[in-house]
Amino acid sequence: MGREVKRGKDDRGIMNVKTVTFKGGIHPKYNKELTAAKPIRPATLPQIAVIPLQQHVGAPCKPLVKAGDDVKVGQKIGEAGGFVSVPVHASVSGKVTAVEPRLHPGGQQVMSVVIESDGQDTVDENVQSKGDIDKLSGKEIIDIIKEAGIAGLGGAAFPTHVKLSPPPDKKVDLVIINGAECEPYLTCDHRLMLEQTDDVVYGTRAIMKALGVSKGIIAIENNKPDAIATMLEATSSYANIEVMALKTKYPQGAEKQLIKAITGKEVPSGGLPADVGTVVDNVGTAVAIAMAIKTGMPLIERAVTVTGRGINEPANLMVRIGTPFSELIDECGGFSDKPGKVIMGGPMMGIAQYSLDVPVIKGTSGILVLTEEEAKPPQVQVCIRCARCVEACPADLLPLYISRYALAGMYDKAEQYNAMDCIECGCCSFECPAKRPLVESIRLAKRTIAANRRKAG
Amino acid sequence: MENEQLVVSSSPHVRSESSVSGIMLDVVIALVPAVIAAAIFFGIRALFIIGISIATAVLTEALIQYLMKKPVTINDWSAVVTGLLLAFNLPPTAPWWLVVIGSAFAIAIVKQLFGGLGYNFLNPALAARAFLLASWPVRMTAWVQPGADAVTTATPLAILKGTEAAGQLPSLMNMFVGNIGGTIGETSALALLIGAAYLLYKRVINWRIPFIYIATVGVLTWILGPDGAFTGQPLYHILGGGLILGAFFMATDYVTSPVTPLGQIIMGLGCGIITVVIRLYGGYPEGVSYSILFMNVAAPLIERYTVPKKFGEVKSRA
Amino acid sequence: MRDILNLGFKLLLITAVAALALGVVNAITREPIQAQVEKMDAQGRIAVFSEDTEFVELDADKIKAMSPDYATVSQVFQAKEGGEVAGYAIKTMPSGYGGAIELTVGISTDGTLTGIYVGNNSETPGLGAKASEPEFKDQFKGKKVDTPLEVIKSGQGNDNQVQAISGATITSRAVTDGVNTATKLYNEVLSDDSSVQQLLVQEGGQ
Amino acid sequence: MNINDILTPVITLGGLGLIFGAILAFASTRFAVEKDPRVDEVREALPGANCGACGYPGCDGLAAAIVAGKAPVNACTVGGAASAENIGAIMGVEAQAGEKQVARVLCQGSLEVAAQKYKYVGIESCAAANALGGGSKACGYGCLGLGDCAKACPFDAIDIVNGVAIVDEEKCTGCTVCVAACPKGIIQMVPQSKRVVILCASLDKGKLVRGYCKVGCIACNICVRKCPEDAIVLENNLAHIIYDKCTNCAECVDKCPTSSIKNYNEVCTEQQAAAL
Amino acid sequence: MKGVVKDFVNGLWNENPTFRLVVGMCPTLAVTTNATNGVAMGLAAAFVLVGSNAMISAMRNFISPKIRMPAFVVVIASFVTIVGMVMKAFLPELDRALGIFIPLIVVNCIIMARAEAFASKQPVANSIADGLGMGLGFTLALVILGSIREILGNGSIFGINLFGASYEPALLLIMPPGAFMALGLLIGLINYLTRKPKDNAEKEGSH
Amino acid sequence: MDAGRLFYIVVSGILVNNFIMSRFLGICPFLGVSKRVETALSMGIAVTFVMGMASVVTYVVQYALLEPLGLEYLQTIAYILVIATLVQFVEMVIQKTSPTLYQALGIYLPLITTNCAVLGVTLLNMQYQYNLLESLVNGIAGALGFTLAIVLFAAIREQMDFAPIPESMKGFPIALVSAGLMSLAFLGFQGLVK
Ligand SMILES: Cc1cc2nc3c(=O)[nH]c(=O)nc-3n(C[C@H](O)[C@H](O)[C@H](O)COP(=O)(O)O)c2cc1C
Ligand SMILES: Cc1cc2nc3c(=O)[nH]c(=O)nc-3n(C[C@H](O)[C@H](O)[C@H](O)COP(=O)(O)O)c2cc1C
Ligand SMILES: Cc1cc2nc3c(=O)[nH]c(=O)nc-3n(C[C@H](O)[C@H](O)[C@H](O)COP(=O)(O)O)c2cc1C
Ligand SMILES: Cc1cc2nc3c(=O)[nH]c(=O)nc-3n(C[C@H](O)[C@H](O)[C@H](O)CO)c2cc1C
Ligand code: SF4
Ligand code: SF4
Ligand code: SF4
Ligand code: SF4
Ligand code: FES
Repeated sequence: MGREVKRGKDDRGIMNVKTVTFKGGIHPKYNKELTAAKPIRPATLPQIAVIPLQQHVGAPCKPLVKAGDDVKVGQKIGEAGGFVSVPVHASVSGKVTAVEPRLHPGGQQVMSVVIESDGQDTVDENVQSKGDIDKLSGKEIIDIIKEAGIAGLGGAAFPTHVKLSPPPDKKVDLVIINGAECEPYLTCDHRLMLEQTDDVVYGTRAIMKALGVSKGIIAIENNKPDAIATMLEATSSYANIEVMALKTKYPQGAEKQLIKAITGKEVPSGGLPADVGTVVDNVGTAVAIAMAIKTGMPLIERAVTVTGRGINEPANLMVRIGTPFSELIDECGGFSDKPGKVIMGGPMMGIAQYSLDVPVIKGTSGILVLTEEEAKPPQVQVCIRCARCVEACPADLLPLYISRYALAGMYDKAEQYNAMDCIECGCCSFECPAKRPLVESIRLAKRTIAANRRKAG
Repeated sequence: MENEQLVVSSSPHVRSESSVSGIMLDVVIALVPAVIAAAIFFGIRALFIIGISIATAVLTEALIQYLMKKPVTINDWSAVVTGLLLAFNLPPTAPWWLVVIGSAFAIAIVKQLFGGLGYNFLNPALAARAFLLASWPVRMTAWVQPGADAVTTATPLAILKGTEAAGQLPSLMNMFVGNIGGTIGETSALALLIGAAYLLYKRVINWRIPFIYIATVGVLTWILGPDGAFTGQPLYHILGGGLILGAFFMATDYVTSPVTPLGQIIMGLGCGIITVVIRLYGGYPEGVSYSILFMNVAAPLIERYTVPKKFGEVKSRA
Repeated sequence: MRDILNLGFKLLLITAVAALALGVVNAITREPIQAQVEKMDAQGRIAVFSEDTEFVELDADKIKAMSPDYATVSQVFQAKEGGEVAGYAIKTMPSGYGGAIELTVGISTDGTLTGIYVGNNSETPGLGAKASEPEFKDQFKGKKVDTPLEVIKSGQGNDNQVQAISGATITSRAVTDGVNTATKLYNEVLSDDSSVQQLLVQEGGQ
Repeated sequence: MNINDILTPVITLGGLGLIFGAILAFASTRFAVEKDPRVDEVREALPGANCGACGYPGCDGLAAAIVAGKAPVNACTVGGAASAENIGAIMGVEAQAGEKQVARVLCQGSLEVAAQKYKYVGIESCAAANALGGGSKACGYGCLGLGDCAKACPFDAIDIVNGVAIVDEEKCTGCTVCVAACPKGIIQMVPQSKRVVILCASLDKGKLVRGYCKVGCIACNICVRKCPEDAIVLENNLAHIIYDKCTNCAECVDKCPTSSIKNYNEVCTEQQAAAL
Repeated sequence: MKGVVKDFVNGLWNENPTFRLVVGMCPTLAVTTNATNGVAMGLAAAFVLVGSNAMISAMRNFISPKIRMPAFVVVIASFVTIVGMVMKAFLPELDRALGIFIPLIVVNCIIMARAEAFASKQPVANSIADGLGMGLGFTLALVILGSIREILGNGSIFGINLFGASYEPALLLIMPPGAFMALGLLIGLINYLTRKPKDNAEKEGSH
Repeated sequence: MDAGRLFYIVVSGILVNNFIMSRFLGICPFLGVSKRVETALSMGIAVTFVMGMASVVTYVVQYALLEPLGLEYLQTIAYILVIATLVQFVEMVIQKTSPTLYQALGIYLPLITTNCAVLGVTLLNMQYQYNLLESLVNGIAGALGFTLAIVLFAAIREQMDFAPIPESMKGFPIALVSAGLMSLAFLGFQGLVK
């Protein structure tokens, strides 16, 4: 039990890199070969960009523009609605045609700024380099990050500046840059590490400086030896930045599991990484920070892996926020067959879409298209108590119990069995030979419990 | 319009390839070496009993599900496993009606009455064995010498226990290969271990229950020897009787053993202790079935009190 | 307080009436129950001898004290027919499958078993409990007391062997052990008149 | 018969009885505990077998549970119907204040008339489906028909007919449990005497509604104009009935172009037909 | 008079203590290794039931609630003791077979339940009818169960061998597990055969 | 004191001759109060308390009162009176002095008075002619056997709540069959104690 620490005995530079991991987890088919070798290329500018005013965890933005206004690339069009909130910026230049509710990849209608591109891609004049990290103070870096609208690119889109401002009673002494990319299919982080290696290091240094931390670790799954090697080389001149190899296993990239693997510490249930003195940020976030400092360009584009057997030409694209999914699919040669499922994100945690009109947002790491065959619902059987879900659960829960209680509407029992500690990684559902809807029902329980708690005050 | 709709469901959107029938089939495959060994040592009669047992189990399952208007799930192979394992627990001399009654009891009363696969709290095959043993003890303890037809013999455990004064302990080699008296499937440790290795390799079962079970029996029988501490014959106890069969194939039955890791360890320990107590001090020469059954009964309670500490659980708030 | 007295009194009344009724019934049934108990007690002895036999009890405690071999002996009677000592009825309690088995062994003065009687036991019905059926117990009739008896499971037995009840070797062995204890007691103690004299309980002897 | 044979038992037992009676009587005053008098009354009405068959620790346990409202009045099988009735009388049926309210599901978008926007694959739970983009119904306000309300209703008063929930007025007790259970918030409590209802909850514009549902309110304002009592108002693209004013004249029912206004009697007959 | 008959039938079947109320389980399970024991136990209990019901009904106005329990206990225990003594005196074999379950009739839930629920509130005639019905209902159940167990577990009924020597009875039926299982399956079967229309069943299921 | 004998009494009471699984004493509460583990456990503890106490007081009644007076035939009535009074008295005291203890234990007490196990154990004590200590040990061991059985059973039943058991078997029938299967598992301890 506990964490396994192994000496990697790979060839070359990776030789002395420790391989670490956590308990539980699964080994799905990674399917990364579809795009792993595809360099990130810029996607065609969208004709119409739909920029939701809420792409992050926290309060929605207040719009700064109205229909008819002209906007330029990088211009702030939505002001942060509170401390836990980030602004949004125009990703194309052109005319605002509407500010209205539009379908968001999350499934709801969300107030969005619709911009008709003029094709010029004129950059806003405020977009100016902010100088060098060494000259900036931590406080300044945080302000830059905040103004650049950076929310975590690893998936949850939590405002990065909030993470970088831990309460004074929590002493943070380690920054982990999450390059695990454990979701099957996705390769955009992998490509970023290969192609924008220096930006990753630069971003890492910025984060460390912002937090006043002297140790940084870039953690990468060992199925990306090229990335490990590249990162090792790039960090060789920074003694305080280490590269660490992770065992290839899902959900290696999940924050708490990552911290456990690297530091051996468990983030307390219901707690934050800062409770164990750690902050975790995605490599994409690091790159975005680097760009914001170096060029002053706020977060208006991100790397997206468009992939799956349902896509003709899977690819990694640098995509402007607000680009509709349909355009990206066309850009990748369209559907190879009748599509069964279109997913934003990876197959383990991604959100299935029913409309292709939804835009890419800050949290869109991938667009995955499954064929009809792949999307066929599995036949659900009764639980045979095989305990595979228990073995797989990285949060050490008993998914079969929580699910059973959730399905019976016994949410108090589900709570007793720690439903709220589920990280919704989906390992349990994946492993279940009876194909039970485990996470699905646990999610239902979590939502209901949370709602009841709110009601109870 | 209808056809173009996309499928929307909650994540994850991919599932592993494992399936209930696949797992059960693996168990059947793992038991094939033991079936072959049974055929070699006990002849065609053993195959005949295995056949009847499986057929009855499957037919009973189908019939009951049909009568209760439930979907018939005999293609999940679980009834086959039950039938096979029950046959393994019968003496080669068992008359056909005994096999039929036992197999029907296992499926109808122990399994389906409680809701079918996944809901029974006792191991069906073992419960049926206990039922048969209690009902027809003479039939159930009529052992024969492998090869030689109808020469009655004693099991090594009965000899160890001293209920069979006249017996001569067979060589360990014979016990390992399976050239001894006993139930159809329990005698050949070799064949069973091949199957067990397959199950472990396929990750159908894990090490906890079987290894701890066998280790407990080994250690305890060694310590509690007949002539004072550490004079026991652990190897005879491990190879004799149904320990290997029980530990790898029956104590590990998913449905009736705890799902929690600590619970599985307790299950192994409990089975081991009870087996030794029954073997050394109880009324029966063999204790594997009863120990597993008793731990089956205890499994729900064990599970209740061994819920793993959740990730990041705060240590006691002192 | 009045309440307490009142309630106590009412209960007193009810219990008193009940006790009265019970006392009466007891007075009526006491004799028959006594007779039944005695009959039950004598059943074994009578079975291995006969209705008309007269039994004189020997001191079993003294016998137990003689040797640990006699630990299971619970009662010993001298059987007299027509005033003559005809033999001994020995009650032993060997441990069977389900606990002690009440066993009465009759030995005649000529050194043969007059029979055995299997009384109260907790053996499994249909198995060990078959020990009380003639098929098993009649095997003992007429066996010589000079050699201990053995249990065999199959095959032709010789004179000092009895066939086990199938599937109940433990019970069979227990019964046979009980018989052997009795024969041993007979051979070593009871066949000698002088030692018997010492064992006679007060009223009978002296 | 010896006189002592009779006297000893009488004196002994009588003595025991006297002593124990006294002890208990003493203890019952000395250790008296205040409790809800109804507990004792209910306890009286129970058979006192203390058999535990009800699942509570004895009759006292059940009595306490019944008074606390945790067990039904008929929980005791031994006592049977008679004791259940008595207990019911003790507990008293809660006085009905005003007229009976019943639950109504404001949607009639069955599978034939309402469009779907995707194929839902998942557990049978409206709440779960609702979390996936509001459920598979194209209308964001429609009944998802996965029966969260039906499962929640303690009186089995809700059925799912053709993908829409329908309340059986006879069984409904007005407990409002279903209102809380519906993730769409489309169950409304209405006085039973009010027969005319607008069975739609969509706040979308009429054009949109027309696109996905044949029986949705398209906010055409006809009913508002036709109602002789001014009992209908249009708000947020949806017509509402002001029940205080409605006289069940059913004028609007005939006029509504999409039949989203219904006389509930009709719904009931349809439901019965469907159930057969 | 009709009421009396109704009370009798009620106990015999509608509210059969074993099959419907499922009380008084210990003797039911313990002594039914054969049909004869079932009859004996049933009748013994029936005697106590009728006697104590009659007695308690007669005294119902005399006993104040506070000492109700001890008073009932004394009445019941007296009848039990009488039964015990009579059996010891005249039916020693049966007495031995039933063992401590004769004195344990005192604590048989049926008897106390009827005393409290019925006899302490109803006139003597009805109480006797009730006691008789319940008692015979109990006897009926014990005989049915005893017969099943004896036939299957011993191949005989009331001691008469049924199938000859070649029949090998299932000994488990006369052992403790057989008692539980036979009764459970029997009640299940009765439920199945006398099932009320679906509605009722569903309600039960939902709890 | 013969420790070996006491040990056998304990093993016999808990495993071999378990009150529920093989002696059939106290089946009604076993079936009735076994729907939840917590309640079952409380019941078990209460039974243990009462059976221990009853074993002692009936011993005193038997050898200090009934035997000297030649009133053995009043055994049943005297025992039940003593037990009933005792239990009721203890219940009242607990209820007054400790409401928490009462909730956990006290409410189970009245249920126990009319329970075969309690009267049964006292009758068995006399039948086996146990001395005072043996009676006490037998009472407590028997009660622990009861507790073990009922707690295991309750855990099984909690799981069974979710099982699609045939309609006519729900409730008592399936509980009885489960108890039967449990008792089948307990058969394994047969012969441990001679
Ligand atoms: C199951 C699971 C898997 C995750 N996998 C990854 C991953 O592979 N890479 C990653 O960067 N973040 C992953 N995350 C998100 C991280 O937990 C964490 O939120 C993120 O690294 C924080 O960085 P950010 O704020 O810059 O996005 C995962 C989260 C979960 C719950
Ligand atoms: C309500 C909330 C408050 C948070 N507060 C902090 C914080 O103060 N400091 C911090 O480092 N991270 C904070 N986080 C970020 C989480 O630690 C985590 O990185 C984020 O939820 C994304 O994780 P994931 O991608 O693994 O899901 C917060 C997250 C949430 C949802
Ligand atoms: C439920 C059951 C009850 C048994 N009862 C007895 C019994 O009463 N007497 C007995 O000698 N053996 C009994 N046995 C069998 C013993 O355990 C043991 O197997 C047997 O005595 C070995 O003897 P055998 O060599 O005659 O088969 C019983 C077995 C079982 C399963
Ligand atoms: C590893 C494993 C072991 C099993 N062992 C048994 C067994 O011992 N007896 C049995 O009846 N079924 C066994 N089964 C089959 C199946 O789980 C069993 O029929 C269920 O208990 C019925 O609900 C086993 C299945 C697996 C996967
Ligand atoms: S229970 Fe939650 S945390 Fe555990 S495996 Fe399932 S989804 Fe992951
Ligand atoms: S993996 Fe599936 S079948 Fe196995 S225990 Fe978990 S829920 Fe049950
Ligand atoms: S939950 Fe209550 S209000 Fe809703 S239908 Fe049922 S009884 Fe009526
Ligand atoms: S009314 Fe609400 S809860 Fe009921 S089925 Fe419709 S959506 Fe679900
Ligand atoms: S009959 Fe024994 S407890 Fe009810």
